[in-house]
Amino acid sequence: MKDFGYSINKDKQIDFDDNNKEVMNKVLRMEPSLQVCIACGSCTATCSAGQFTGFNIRRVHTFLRRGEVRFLKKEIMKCMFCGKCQLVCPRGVNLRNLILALHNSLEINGL
Amino acid sequence: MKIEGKQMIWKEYQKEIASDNFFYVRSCVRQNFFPGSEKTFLRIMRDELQKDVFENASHTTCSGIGYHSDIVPIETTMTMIARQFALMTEAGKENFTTSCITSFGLYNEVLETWHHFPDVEERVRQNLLKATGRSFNKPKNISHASDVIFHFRKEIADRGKFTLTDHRTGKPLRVVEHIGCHYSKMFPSKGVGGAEYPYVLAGMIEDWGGEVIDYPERRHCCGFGFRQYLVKANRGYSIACSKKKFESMESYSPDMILTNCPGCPMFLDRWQYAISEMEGKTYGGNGQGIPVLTYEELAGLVLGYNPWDLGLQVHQVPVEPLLDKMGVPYDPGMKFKGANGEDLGMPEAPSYLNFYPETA
Amino acid sequence: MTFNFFVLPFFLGLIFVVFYIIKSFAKWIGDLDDEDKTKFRNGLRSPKLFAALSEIFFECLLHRRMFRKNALLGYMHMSFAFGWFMLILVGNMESRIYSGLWVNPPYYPIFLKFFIHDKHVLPFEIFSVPGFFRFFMDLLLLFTLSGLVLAILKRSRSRWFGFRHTTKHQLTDRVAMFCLWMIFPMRLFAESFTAGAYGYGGGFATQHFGNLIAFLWPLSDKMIAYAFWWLYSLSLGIFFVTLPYSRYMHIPTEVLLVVFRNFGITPKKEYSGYSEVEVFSCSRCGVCIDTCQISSSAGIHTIQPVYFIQSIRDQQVKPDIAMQCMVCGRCLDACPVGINTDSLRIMQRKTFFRDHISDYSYLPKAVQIPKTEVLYFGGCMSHLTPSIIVAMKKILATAGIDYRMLDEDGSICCGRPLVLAGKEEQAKTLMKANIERIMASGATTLVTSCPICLRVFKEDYQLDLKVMHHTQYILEIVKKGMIPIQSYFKRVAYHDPCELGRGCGIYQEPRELLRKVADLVNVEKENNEAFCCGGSLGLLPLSGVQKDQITKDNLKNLLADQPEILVTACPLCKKTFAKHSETEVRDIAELVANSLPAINGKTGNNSLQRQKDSTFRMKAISI
Amino acid sequence: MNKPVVIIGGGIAGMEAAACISAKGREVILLEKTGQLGGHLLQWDRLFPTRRKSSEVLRHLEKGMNDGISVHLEAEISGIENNNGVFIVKLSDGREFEGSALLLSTGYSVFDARKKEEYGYGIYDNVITSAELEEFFRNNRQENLLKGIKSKRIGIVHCVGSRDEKVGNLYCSKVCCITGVKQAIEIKELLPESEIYCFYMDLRMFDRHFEEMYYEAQQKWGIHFIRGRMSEAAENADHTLVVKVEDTLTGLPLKMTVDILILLVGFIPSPETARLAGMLGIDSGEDGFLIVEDEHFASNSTSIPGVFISGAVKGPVCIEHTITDARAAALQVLSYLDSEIAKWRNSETVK
Repeated sequence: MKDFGYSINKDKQIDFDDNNKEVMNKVLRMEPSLQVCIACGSCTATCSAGQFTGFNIRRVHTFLRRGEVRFLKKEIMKCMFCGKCQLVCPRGVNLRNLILALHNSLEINGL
Repeated sequence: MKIEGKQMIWKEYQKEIASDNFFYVRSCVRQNFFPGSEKTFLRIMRDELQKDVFENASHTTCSGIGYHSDIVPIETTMTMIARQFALMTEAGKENFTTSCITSFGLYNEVLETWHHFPDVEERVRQNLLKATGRSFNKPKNISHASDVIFHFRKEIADRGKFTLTDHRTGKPLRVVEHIGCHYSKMFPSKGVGGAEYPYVLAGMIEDWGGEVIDYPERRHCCGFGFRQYLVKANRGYSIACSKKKFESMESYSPDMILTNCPGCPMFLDRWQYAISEMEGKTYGGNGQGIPVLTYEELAGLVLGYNPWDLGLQVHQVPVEPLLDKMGVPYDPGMKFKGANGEDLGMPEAPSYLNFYPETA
Repeated sequence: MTFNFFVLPFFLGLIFVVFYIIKSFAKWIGDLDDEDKTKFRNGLRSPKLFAALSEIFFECLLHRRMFRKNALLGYMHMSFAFGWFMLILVGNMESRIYSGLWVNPPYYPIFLKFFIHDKHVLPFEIFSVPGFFRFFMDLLLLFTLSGLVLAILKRSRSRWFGFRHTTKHQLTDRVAMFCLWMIFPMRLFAESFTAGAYGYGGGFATQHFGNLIAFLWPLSDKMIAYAFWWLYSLSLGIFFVTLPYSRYMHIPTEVLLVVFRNFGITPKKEYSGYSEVEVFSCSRCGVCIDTCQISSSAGIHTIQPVYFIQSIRDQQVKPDIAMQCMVCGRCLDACPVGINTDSLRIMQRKTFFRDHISDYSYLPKAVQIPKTEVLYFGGCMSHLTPSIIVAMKKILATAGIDYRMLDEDGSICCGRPLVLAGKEEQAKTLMKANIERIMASGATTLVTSCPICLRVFKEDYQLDLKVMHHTQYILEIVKKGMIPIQSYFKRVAYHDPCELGRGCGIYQEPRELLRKVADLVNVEKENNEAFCCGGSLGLLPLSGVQKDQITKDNLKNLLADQPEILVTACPLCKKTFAKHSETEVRDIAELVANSLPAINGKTGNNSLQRQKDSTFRMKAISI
Repeated sequence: MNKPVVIIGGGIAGMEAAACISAKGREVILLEKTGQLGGHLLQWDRLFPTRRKSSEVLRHLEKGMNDGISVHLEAEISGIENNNGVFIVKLSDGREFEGSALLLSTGYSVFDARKKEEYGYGIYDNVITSAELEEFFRNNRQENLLKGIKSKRIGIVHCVGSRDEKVGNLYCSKVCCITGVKQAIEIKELLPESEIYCFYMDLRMFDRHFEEMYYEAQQKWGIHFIRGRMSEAAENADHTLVVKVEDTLTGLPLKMTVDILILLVGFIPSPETARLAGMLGIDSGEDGFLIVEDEHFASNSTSIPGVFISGAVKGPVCIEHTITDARAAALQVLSYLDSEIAKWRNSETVK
């Protein structure tokens, strides 16, 4: 393979068709309350970890729902599991279980 | 796909195209990229259609590349464009036709600006007068050379010796049309068929017997984008754009790509080589690429001109497979001979792209 | 004649079960860590042994705790355990005295009436009453049978025994139970038929019963009696063989557990020999099913300790069973065997999340903590109930205490939620970060408003400073007379947060403090019996609806007496109740703060304040 | 003051107003352009949020059509004269009607999705509008619509022709959001295994039970919502569609293939409304909908005494509110006709 001094850029676009929806479906089965998320961001705003780092649980969930799961493992490692997110969620989403379920299904899918 | 739906839209985007007395301005880059094209345009217009196409050797760049690369200020650009108009006026012409899509877009942009800001136009007139002592009238009609060919597509078809069909099977050839971004994306009303479903090339393909392929990334830019290509660090982005299109059109197994912009055929052609060298991937059948032609080259083929006079030998993706399908005769031996038959030497074959295909 | 083939099933079964028990005990004791091993060894040579023996007597034989839960249930267990024990004991005495030998084949006393049926009068029968043993043994047999009758009754009338849900048993358990139930009727029949056939040799029950049979059914003869001896021996034999594989393994294991406990051996964080003993000590009585709110409120009856522990024993723990628990500690409190169900559950959770790596490298490294005497830690949850923090600040300020708030602008989680989820390893980083901060402050007292934090501070942080919940601390300064405290006539109910009550054993301080500022009404389920609010961080998969039900049911319990305010001492409980409670929900700290005169012009900031002005009186404070 | 009331437009507003006015003993002339009363109710299947059959609502409205109302169908209006308070309405077929008051209830038209060229409506095979979907449901022809779909992934695009400067409509059409949610649920009932994706900018669940229906859509039916306006659609060789949208919640462009694309088309003022408003000289706002005399206290009268308006001529509105508005209009017409009260009203009017 020749090197012309530049490479072919990867696409930033979310390709929903090719993305991994298996993890999403597993997690949704394990925690159906995620279905009713309205992405208001209260969880992220109150997040204990969020005040020290860029951890954004709302975005973690959104990425999961788009099948963009490659970077999630690194993200959810930052969760302190304190449960504040759950207390502020206007739709009663069980967010701590999102972290657990995600850990597990990422595990299973070797991601 | 409902063709009648498209036709409805095409009806809405009819533009007036002059049919004679053209003032023709060339592109800065095309004569290096595809040397035969502009020559062929003049040959068709003058020899085939007996039209008056005037050229002035002292016309300059429109500075579009500099403008889009953010190194030429708009007022400078306007003044240079004003000068082109002045040359047209001096030549007693009113129908301005450009070989370059970026110029075409820019001329429209400038005229539109002047329309909304007459004071700017006035200032430019002053600048031009001070700098060159010239003054100008605005053209009555501005069209891109592809508009003109589109306008005469039926005449060309009538005179044509070949059609866009596989002469062995009689099936129409599958053609991808790619429009330069600056043709109608800025001013849909200035392009034949508008911006979403441009008809300028599709019309030629239809009338010359081919089948237009509509594929998902049809709208996407070829990737030239000036800064993207000119700055080496950005070329990864440029090539990614072309690749996106190839991936999207591959499944339709097109016989060729037809273009109307200086940059597009260049990059759609050369990037096929680059991608094959970088990833070993080719998009045509058995290691071949997808031939990329300019509308003049294609018109030339339809009219039965010698492929090597059209400059098809300088394409990176060999066009022989297309010629074979159309049944256009050619002398492989002459491909790399100069105008006076002198040997130009054979290019080194790429590692993956099938450059010397078996020919019929 | 001192042998007959029918004794073999019993005899072999006995040998098998004895060896099995010895083997398991040896293994379990072997599995203890060195510290516990020494405790065990020393225990044997200490008065603790007697304490153990007496507990074994009172609990394993008399089942005192069972009696406390329900008299019928207690009697049933006692009659079985104690009755059988006495049958064996007295039977041995009788046989030994009869044979005059000190050593007998072990089956001899069990089947004595088969081998001897003369009109013997034993030498030195107590008070030389003829046939005393025959009489006494029959009495014991009837006593035991009465237990059997209850046991059968319990199948259909479990509510009489205080059960709403009873355990669904496995096949082995059913087989074992059937044999156990057969043993005593078979013995009755065998002895009665024999007595009947011979016309003498039985006690008051067996003899008369035997005679009756002989009268009604002249055909009955020694052969039928012999058949019953076989059945008797068989049911014993099969019971012994199934025992190790059934719940009845709890009978021997429980004894060892009692010994361990009395020797000061405690549950470990990792699954150990002790845990194994706990697991096998579970009698699957099912008391934990009804105590569990996930059963009573959420209607899930399959995840309670009885099944959970069973799944550990069968080595097929399912995550959803392990996770489906609030770790509120009610079952632990109710377990008649005193198994630490919570620690067992957390141990199992750990096994699932071993490889869940966490990364808290983002935590700020060196932080400047101002030196202070008293350090106040609100905790994550308190930041969602700022009224608690405000109240605490007012109290501390009024008392003129030099304090600093450690998590003024946001807390690093204490780690307890991770521990509860079985991610103890991951929690350590957070703990370390907090410990550094706490120590850096040079404080001598750490006060927290969150029982969840309190528990982990006490159990896992090993801080060498005084860790207190704010209720304790406030009470202390009230007693020192550092704040002028007033009361107003408000009837309040107090909810014991799980982590504060069952978790840290703090029941009295909050109540004592409350009585100083309000009139405390009684609640049906309180102190160690208190319900969980439903907000527990220990629980993971339960749906919102089910959680809400838990909260609502508890509110019914707490608000039965229509208190004006529902008081708790945990931000999480407060937040959880607030969602469903019509009645105002407050933290104790808020009540105290509101009873204080306003500092620098600011007035108390809520309804309590307004009410107060009309109806308050000073209370004499002991200084 | 004793001539009948002429109502132009026999849709929901027109029918209800006619019923109310004639109930008070006033003679009513109801003119309808088409051959049938009912307006858009004739096109819908079931109504949000109760999923009530629209035919049922129509039956209720028809009950109000009593002898006091003379209905004239196929009424193509050629001219209207206003002889200080007496209105002469001429029809193209020569018929003529006189009235003491005029109520304009000519409603709205649905946006022509062809105007959003990049969405490919009328060009790609599987792009349809929400109105067409209602037709499918209405005639139980869903099977025709859904046959031959493999994966059954369906996209629903919000705000088509609404909140869009590019088509000259800056306003929100209000009912599309809830319509999208309703239709998503209906499709899911039909094809439980289908995946449904709604592409929205905001979800404007403005009325009672709407938010609950949205919740149901997520919680019970697992319908997905992606925040981002669709920029363009393209057709694949197999006639499925590639949708391009920015998923604004991840901040990344997103591309997905759907089998069917449903465009939630909004309201535009009906050409008839514009024409008649022109004849009568009623002012219309920048959005093309008609302007009322006072948006709070004279919300059905216009700058011209005796000319009243009601329903969707005033802007996007749901059926429930149209009926309420029609009743309010009836009241204003009646009180105008009672000249005493009319004077009093005018003096009362805030403007």
